[in-house]
Amino acid sequence: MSAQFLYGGAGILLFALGLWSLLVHEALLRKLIAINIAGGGVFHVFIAIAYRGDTAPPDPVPHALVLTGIVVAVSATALVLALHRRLEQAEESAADAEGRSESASASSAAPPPRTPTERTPTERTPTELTPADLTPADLTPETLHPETPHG
Amino acid sequence: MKRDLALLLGILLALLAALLLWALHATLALEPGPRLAELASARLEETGVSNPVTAVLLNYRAYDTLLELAVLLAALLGIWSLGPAPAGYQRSGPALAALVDWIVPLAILAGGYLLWVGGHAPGGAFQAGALLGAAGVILRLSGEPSAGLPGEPAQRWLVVLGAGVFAVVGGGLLASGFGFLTYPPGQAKWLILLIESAATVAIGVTLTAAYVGGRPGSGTAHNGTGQSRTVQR
Amino acid sequence: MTLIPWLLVAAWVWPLLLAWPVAGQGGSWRASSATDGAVTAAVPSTAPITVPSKAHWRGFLTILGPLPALLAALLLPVGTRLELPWLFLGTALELDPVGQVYLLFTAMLWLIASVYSAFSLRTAEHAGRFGALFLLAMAGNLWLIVGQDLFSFYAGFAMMGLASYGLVIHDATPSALRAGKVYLVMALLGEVSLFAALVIIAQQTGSTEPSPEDLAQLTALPIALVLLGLGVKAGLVPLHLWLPLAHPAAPVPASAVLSGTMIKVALLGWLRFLPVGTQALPEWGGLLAAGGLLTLFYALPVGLVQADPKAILAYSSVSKMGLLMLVLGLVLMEPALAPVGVAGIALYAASHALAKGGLFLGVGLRKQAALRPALVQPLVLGGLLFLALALVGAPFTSGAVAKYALKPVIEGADWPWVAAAVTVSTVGTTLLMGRLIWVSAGTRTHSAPGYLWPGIAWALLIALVALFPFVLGKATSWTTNSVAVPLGVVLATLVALAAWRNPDWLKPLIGLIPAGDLIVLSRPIGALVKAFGGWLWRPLGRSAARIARFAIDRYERVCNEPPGDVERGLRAWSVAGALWIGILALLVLALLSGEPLVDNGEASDQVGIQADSGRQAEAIANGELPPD
Amino acid sequence: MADLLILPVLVPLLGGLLATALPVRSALVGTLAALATSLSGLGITLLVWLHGDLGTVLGGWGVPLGIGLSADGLSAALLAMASLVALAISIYAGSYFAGSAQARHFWPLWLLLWSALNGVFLAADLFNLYVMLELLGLSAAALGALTGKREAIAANLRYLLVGLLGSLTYLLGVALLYTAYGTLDIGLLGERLGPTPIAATALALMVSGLALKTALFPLHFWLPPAHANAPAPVSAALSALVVKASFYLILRLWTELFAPIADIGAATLLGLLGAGAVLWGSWRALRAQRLKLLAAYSTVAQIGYLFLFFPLLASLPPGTARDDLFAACVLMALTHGFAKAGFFLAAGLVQRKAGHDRISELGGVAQRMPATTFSIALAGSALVGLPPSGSFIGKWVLMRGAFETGQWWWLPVTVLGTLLAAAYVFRVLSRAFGLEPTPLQFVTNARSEIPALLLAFASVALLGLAAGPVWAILGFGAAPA
Repeated sequence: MSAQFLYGGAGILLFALGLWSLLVHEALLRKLIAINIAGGGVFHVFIAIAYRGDTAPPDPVPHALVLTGIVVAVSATALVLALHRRLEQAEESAADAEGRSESASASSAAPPPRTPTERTPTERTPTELTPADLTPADLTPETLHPETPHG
Repeated sequence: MKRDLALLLGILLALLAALLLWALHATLALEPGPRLAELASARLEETGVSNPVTAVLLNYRAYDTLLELAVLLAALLGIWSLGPAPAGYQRSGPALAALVDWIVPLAILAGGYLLWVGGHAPGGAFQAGALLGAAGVILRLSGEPSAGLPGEPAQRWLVVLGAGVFAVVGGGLLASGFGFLTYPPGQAKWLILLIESAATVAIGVTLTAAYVGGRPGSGTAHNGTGQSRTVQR
Repeated sequence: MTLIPWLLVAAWVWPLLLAWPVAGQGGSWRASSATDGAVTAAVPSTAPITVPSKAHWRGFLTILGPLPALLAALLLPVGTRLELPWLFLGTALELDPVGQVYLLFTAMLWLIASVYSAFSLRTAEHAGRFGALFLLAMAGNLWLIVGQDLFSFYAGFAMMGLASYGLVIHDATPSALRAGKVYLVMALLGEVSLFAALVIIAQQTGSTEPSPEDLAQLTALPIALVLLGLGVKAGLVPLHLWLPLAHPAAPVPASAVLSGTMIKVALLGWLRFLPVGTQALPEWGGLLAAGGLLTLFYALPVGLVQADPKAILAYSSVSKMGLLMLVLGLVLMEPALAPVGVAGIALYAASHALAKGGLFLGVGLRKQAALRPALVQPLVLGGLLFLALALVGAPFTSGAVAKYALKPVIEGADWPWVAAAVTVSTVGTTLLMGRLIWVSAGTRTHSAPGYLWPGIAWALLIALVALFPFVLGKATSWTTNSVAVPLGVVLATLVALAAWRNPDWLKPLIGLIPAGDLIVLSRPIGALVKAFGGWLWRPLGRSAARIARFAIDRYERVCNEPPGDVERGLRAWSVAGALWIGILALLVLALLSGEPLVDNGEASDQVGIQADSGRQAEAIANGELPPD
Repeated sequence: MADLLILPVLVPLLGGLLATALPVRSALVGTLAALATSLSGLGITLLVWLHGDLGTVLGGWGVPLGIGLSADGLSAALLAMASLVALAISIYAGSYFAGSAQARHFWPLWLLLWSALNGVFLAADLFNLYVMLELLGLSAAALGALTGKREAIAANLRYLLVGLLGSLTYLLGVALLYTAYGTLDIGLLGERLGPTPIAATALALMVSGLALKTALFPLHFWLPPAHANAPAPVSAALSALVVKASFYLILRLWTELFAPIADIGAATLLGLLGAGAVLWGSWRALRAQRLKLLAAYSTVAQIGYLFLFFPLLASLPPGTARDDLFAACVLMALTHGFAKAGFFLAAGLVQRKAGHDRISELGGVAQRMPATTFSIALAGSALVGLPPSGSFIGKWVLMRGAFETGQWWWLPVTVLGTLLAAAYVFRVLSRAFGLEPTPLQFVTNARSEIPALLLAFASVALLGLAAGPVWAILGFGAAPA
């Protein structure tokens, strides 16, 4: 009983700590780790309630739920990471474009030659961003410029 | 301002944690009544497997597991929609390459074992799939741009294999009058094994593809820094 | 025979159905300019934009719109009823006595206005849009007349009011857009108050089709809200602001129905949703009567100094609505007058609708009908003169009969001086109509093709108005107003003669009070107050000015500047998170402290967890085991 | 017969898998699967209509062990709405994504999302609901980021994290319930649940997690950027359907499962948040300079109206008056689904044509697309709550209920929200009254304009004129008098 509470209580503490870290820290990777810790805390609670005492076999249902939950968490983590990388690329290319236009306006010299390794993924696949997507709406002050989750 | 908010959050969360601890304590303090455990083990023999967790995952609550495969697939589809895969890593040196040559088959073998053992002991499709995924990750890390995965068409079929076989078996059972995912007695074991095998492959491929991190496609994996390293092993 | 009651449905569904093909007529617009071409080229379009050479036949479908309603008004016996329990939450359509009169004159006027609009606007820009909105407004107007329940009334009212917004701003000129803005704001305020009023009526009477007896139990709030909500539509001073702006701004056929039928709807609503004839409401009745008197006498002088004939007509409508509100107020004060009063109001509304609609159409004809043959324009002017006489209630006209019907109420009222006041107002109205004829006579005509059929339809309307007294009125009623109107005519003639001899004599008065009086007037008054305030209390004035400048500044910023991203702070994780956890904490506290209010049978008996686990064990042991 | 309950989940799932495997044919596969899914959803609605509540337990194990599926009137009503709206979105998407590389990404994710949506409406198991919500959230975020624009990705990244946080909190509530009552089945739990502190804590956790996902003010911060920056069909699905899934769950938990403990104080808190949503969302919509942003804020406001019903429901004893309120709440949710989907689809067409969606510069474009402008007008009047739309009846019953229960303070909120809504809708519509040329045809592109038009029309005419069936399918005898 007390071991069960210890384990489950630790889960709840992990949940709260994960929440705190998620809400306070700015960097996305920290947030991602934090939310995984919070999820781990919830899974802890499930594991704890499966415990049936020393003699009885544990309840398999919460175990199975936790397995399912882990797969869901893995999937979500993968998607968050991919979105994050894509966001960084988009920002890099935006910064690149800015830099290029600045250098072009500063001098009429041709832009510095770019090696293939410098090419950004956006440039590699022009089909990804169709002209219809790059509407002038993006350039209005009204366009939401939401804070990126890490800054 | 920010510090104040963080402090406020800390206090609020501490209160929340205290409340939750109290609730958990109050719940655990009760007499443990009969739960699903007894029922689950009482009917374990009918499920076709002897590992209770596998019984829950693939028989009692197979519907959840099917959807969980769909969640995995959705994440991969989301990753694919964001663009092609980035270039791979530098080709590993000879020592690491030798190690990889040795580890990857072992991981695949261990995956197969875990899949089989899942019927009666801890193990099963997810553990096995995770090992396959790990093998893929190791391949990718060692400089193999495609992480050992086949081309896009085959990869697409492989990632839908798990949920596909699961859903087709369920739908077939529904069509033949048993009800969705209601295995006929006697055939449960083999159907579960079929589903688990398909799921293992699909999970392994999906995890690897998610690690590769972008849409597979002709040439996309070989651009950038990977251009000079297209030599196949 | 059982099909006949469905005419009540067809009356308003048919125009709705017609709106679709009419909207698709596309209208006709002039050959595309260079800029249009550039736009089309820049935006690849699959839609072929072609210029139709002549009016599309679909435009004429508008004329068919009011026919079922007219048939219903003419053929159906009073009391025909049709229950539609599936519509909304149960509605009923019925032709009651007042409704029949309303349906008749409404359908007639819409029919004639439809003919006018179909022919005169067929080659205009966006005829399809105008036609569709015209039909929508028509459907709404007819629906609220045949619908007996609160839902139908409100639905028709809202449909009519909002479709009219499109009619008002149809020309898209700056003045039309401004009129539309004023109209929309006031109409929405009216509609929302009416909505609230109807909800409260439904709640207090427990019925969506309340009888006058049900309505006797209403409290002050719904009565006030009904008066307010419909007062906007009726043009009750000072809620009339939109009316003299919107009616002249709309195209001629739309003005005719706006002024002829749509504002009358307010009276119908009051007759249905106020306890008319069952309960004496001295305070509310007195208030309405006083408001009516104010409206009656306020609009006359303001109308007299207008230069635009349509504005003159709009103010005349305001004044006449004031008369009807006065009568309704008197009826509310003295329920015994209700039977005769209600009939009188309906008759007067009918007479005024036809005459006023005819006057608006006539003003339009005066402006646009062809000069050839030479007889046409004098005939139009003659028609206008006749309609003006009918409107003021000259003997042997429809107006005289209608006025006679109101007489018992006016003379039977507690206030003896009301009769005298009404007589004075008749003289004033005569002067106003004299002014209209004067202005119309001087109108320069710009002839346009296509006014033959509208002219014929208009002639038919005049014939109807001419026949009105002899069909509906007794001989004794024909000579009503035999003093007041001639007096007014004499006065008007004198003024006209003087103005003719010395044209500069009255000039300063014209345009003194612009249409949309109060809105426009408030500006100089504000300036005046500011000047005096500054002189009297300079420091106070200065700070007031500063506050005013600040307020205007803020207002401008709210209206014209794109908003800043005020939610940026909220999107910060720590802020959002603190709010979220705060809500979670409040929720827990509320749930833990609260007593369950809903007693949900056995679920809420205060079993503890102990007992519950026991029951759970029992459940698993007995019933809940899976079937084998 | 009850076995068929799985079909609305299974059909789109299979369709999604097939569309993944056959990327070149994804549009064809997707359209066919959409048609089949819609039919299966409507079929279930019909079965519920004819035979009453349906329920089955998958796997043949019975309730505590297996996962239950059930369809009552509430599920069926939302299922039918989702089937129709999602079908229209699918047809529209076929034309919207035609010839675009995005099509092959859209279809599989869209079908998975639809599967999860139907799954939420049919689930009778708390943990299964968690999995469904995650599938919904993941596929929705992936779809929302489909344009690849920076704003879209940033917004959907936030949406994904918020969604995860919400689901985790919900899951913790489930864990507490399983600890205390030993079952995950909603029906069985309903029998065992009493007014205990644990149940109260679990309810608070679950509702606050779901409120985050359904964007209840002030937790709506993620919604406007996410919904405004997605491709038009996705915006429509997110605003019309996805937020409804978590709202549906809140409604179900609050009024059914936790009815013994959901007391008036907590319900008033939800009502206050709803009132804040109505006022703030409408105000922000009025100030928005972009059409899609306006629509997104309008969603925030409309979600708020749904929560205004909670304190009224909590203060009425079971009976006709309470049934009317419940049905009106559902009716408003359904109407908003149709109207907002129609609005977003039409807004997407305007954006395509104009190359932007700045409201102040839309005049000419609105003139050139009469059917689309008409859709916006119809959907807009449903959002305002003009008769004969479904939200008119919803607001009618809401205001009457506020009077009946003496909670008159919800009245000014509703009235003010309605006025603000009229202001923002007419602000858009008045742009369409220019003197620019109009094309000869009313409909210029049938495949994309007709779905929007039909959705908008349904929100105004279908649900308003014949609201009776909503009462009937919810099992309430007569409509309110």
